[in-house]
Amino acid sequence: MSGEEIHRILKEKFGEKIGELKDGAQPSIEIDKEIIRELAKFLKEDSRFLFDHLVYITATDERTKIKVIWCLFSYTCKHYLVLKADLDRSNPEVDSISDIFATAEWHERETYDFFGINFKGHPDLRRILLPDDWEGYPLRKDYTPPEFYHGIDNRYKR
Amino acid sequence: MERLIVKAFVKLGLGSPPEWAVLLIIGLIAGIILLVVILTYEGIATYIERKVAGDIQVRYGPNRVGPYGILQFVADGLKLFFKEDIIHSQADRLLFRVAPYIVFTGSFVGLAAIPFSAEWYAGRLNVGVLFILATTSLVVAGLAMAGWAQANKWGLLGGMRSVAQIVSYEVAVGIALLVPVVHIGSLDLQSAVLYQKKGWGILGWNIFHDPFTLIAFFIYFTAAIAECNRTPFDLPEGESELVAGYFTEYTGFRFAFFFMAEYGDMFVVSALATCLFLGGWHIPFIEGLIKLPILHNILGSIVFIAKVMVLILIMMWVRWTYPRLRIDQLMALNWKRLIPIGLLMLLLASLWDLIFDGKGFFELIGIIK
Amino acid sequence: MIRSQEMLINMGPQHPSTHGVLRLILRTDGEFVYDVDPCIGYLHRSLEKIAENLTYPQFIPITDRLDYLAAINCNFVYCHAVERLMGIEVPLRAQYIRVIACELNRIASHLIMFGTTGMDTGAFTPFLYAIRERERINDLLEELTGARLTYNYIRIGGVAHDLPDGWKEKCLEFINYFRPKIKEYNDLLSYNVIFMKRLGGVGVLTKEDAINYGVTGPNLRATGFKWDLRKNMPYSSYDKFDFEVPVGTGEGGKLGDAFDRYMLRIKEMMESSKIIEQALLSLPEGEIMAKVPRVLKVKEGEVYFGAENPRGETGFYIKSNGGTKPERVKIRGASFSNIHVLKKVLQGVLIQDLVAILGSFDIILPESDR
Amino acid sequence: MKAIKEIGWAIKTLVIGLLVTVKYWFKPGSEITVQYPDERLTPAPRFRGILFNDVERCTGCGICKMTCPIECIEVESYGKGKARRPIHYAIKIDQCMFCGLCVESCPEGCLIHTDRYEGSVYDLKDLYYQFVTEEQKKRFMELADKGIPVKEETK
Repeated sequence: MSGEEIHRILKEKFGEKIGELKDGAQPSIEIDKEIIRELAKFLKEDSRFLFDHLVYITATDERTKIKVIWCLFSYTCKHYLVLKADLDRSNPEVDSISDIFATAEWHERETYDFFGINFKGHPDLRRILLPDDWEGYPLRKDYTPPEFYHGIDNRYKR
Repeated sequence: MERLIVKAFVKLGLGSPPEWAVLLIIGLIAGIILLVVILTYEGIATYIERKVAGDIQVRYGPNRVGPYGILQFVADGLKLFFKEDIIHSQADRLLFRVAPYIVFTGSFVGLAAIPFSAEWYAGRLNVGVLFILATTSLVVAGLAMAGWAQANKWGLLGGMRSVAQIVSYEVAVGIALLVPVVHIGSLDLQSAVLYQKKGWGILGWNIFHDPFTLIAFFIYFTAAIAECNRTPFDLPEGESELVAGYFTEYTGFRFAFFFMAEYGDMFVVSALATCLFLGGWHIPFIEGLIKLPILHNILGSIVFIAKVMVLILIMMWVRWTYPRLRIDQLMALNWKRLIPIGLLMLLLASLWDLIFDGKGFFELIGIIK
Repeated sequence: MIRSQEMLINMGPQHPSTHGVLRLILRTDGEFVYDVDPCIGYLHRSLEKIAENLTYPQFIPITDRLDYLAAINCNFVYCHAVERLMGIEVPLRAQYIRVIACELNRIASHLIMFGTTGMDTGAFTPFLYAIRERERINDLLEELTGARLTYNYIRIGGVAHDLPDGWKEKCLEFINYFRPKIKEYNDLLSYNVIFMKRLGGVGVLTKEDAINYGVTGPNLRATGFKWDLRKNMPYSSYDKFDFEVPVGTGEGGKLGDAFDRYMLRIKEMMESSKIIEQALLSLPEGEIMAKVPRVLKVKEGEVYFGAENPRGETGFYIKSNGGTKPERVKIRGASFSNIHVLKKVLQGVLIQDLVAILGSFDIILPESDR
Repeated sequence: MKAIKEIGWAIKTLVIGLLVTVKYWFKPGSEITVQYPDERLTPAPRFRGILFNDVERCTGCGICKMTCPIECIEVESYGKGKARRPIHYAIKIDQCMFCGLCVESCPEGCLIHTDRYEGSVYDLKDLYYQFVTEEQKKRFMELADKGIPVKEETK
């Protein structure tokens, strides 16, 4: 199913919460962050889409705002769909979909680890790749690595 | 032998020695000779094992220390001897120290009842088989102590597994050994070997006596491999899951004791098999021609050692081929397969003796009288 | 009343059979494992932060370090993602050479899986035989690319070097040498009764759980689900070769158990050798590199491309703002989800099963920790 | 009956397994290990070994410095235009990952891979490979002042 049709069906169902579409090999749709849970459930169960494979969840730091990206794929209909939502930098928050897609549990923990996005409703949201007591969120553009970590010298020697 | 010792005492002017002192000295001398035999055997066995492993795994075995790596076991021994002996703080000091010695004595004492040749044997016990079974089960106590004493989770698991494994496989070994004893009629190993004298030294072997003893031999051999904790039954020291099982925290010479015990166990177990199933020290074909007792003893023990080494080579061959069994499969194999079949063989073998009143297969068809 | 106390065992980052620095916190009662909590991150080198400070061609050797047992496959995924972003058309000869190199690397990676699964269940010898074959593949790849582990062979727009002369015959000769060896492996280990009992019916993963937990690659196909990116979403001229996609059959016990995952790798090695043979025989002439400017400026846009790596779907999401350095590179490691599913599969198993199941998932830590 | 068949199958697979290993046990010369210090494998012609820069032909352009992902090459050049020459060329070989990007990007082709892979040293300072000696540095500076381009001089 092509990007326009998906966009049209979603537009009917969710009204203006669905933003504009950027078509291509992987059609990406801007969405409002509130509807992510029912949208994910709808996309997974609806017979026309059957998006059952959550490829990844990640985020990009656009300096003014943080954009969360969900990439879904359907094994039966063989098409991709990328959902994007904007969060404000000071307190990024979005609902967790780890009970709909089990794989989201670790992907969300990793996105929290690198961007500091608080996924509400996540079973145990703690850092997954970095040590638990690491300050700062590395993949943000304004991140400066700490000089020392438990006394270990971390300065970049030329 | 006794006269020599009495004369030595008299010459030293201590008067004729009491009975127990003579026996004690004889025991000591026999013990030292056996210890020397076992230690050289263990050194050679480690070298052979690594050479066999190398051959099977398309690589060279040890070939750096000495010509063709022969002195490798000396190097290992010295290294382990001089390595630091660590007993970490939480370990239970007494048990930690005692465990390796118990395990080694458990495997070493069994040699007392094994006849190397017509006159060369430490002691002719009329309860030989029972004695060896009793001493090998001493190893269980040592391993459990080692597992518990090192206060290491992996060690504890290894120790518990080895207790479960050896205790249950003792039963299988015991039953499988009963089958040849039924034919021989006595528990003494020397009389077992003499019983298999007929048939030019080969046809008289117990495994040719009747098909049931042959199957009992295989059951015994499988259970014996499990006794010595060797693959495919090396659960107690499963490297890939228990790090190193019951000797995780052992270093230095204590670690070497465990290895010596393992090879000692292998020797005792395969010696038992040769005596009861494969006709002990009988020299095939030319048995009757040798008159000189010294020559007869030497040749006899060479044949005996050769047979034992063949069995040990098979154990090594099996070690580098098979994966490991799981703990419940190990128990199921023993209690549901080996022991029932062993009992069945015991029943059928004794029926065979009843019907053919003790004659072997080849005697029936007349090849040997 | 005898009360058995729960033991918390740390199958720590340093353990003979965790295939790298994976730490499993086990809540066990003696041998019986109640609950497993995998901890990863011990091999985290923040490759995604590095990617933002390196230009596109400079990041290629870093992708070698992603899945070092299949370095060329990771190079390929990254370079192909950038090519799709920029719309570069790779010449046919380069595509064929890429397929040959990737499939050789896949066989090498599956050989390691075969060897380590044997070692996890206690048999040392198969590992040595696997390494013997892998050495021959390493020699072939050393002649082709110049390195034995981190190949850095594929460039954006093609490959670094053409085939050295005489390499084609050597490769074909290796294929004929390798095929009977697979039968030998099956005799030695696969159909050995102890091995089949150890892996059969253990660590069963159903198709729904696999898809739900994002498991991809051989572990997904072992559940009976016929999905191979090379076949279903063909890329880089994979559709020109015919090869079957082996699927789990449940011959070892249940469908989707550890034995299926193991046998799948063995069958895939055979399929890969078929692909290599066809690609070598029908290798077209032509250049090996598309016209790509030395200083690469990638136009604005974003792309996600996932390819079929030996361990699953490894994918790159690249977002660029038109400079020489990418704005954001997200690497979807296949082992990341394969480790995550361990939480579900390793409930209520014996410690020995846990090790065997871990081996059958063929995880690799640098790809999950990035 | 099923149990007997299963035991039969079990014994058959066990025996087949033994036959495979015995084949290698008694096959002479099946060892493939190379006794490293005595015998050595010769690396392939394209092998990416330790780097070497033929400073005579180098123009000090610094392209290799820019392409190196780890920035472990230090180049200082002297003189302008065609007569530019390197007066200091060093590679921190302990950081180098032998990816070969610099060798590919070198326009003169003077930076090459040798087939040497044994790089262990007793002193960390030896890992800082310097290619321009004092004598060469003086000669390069004179040549650069006289404005003699690199190509004629090496013809």
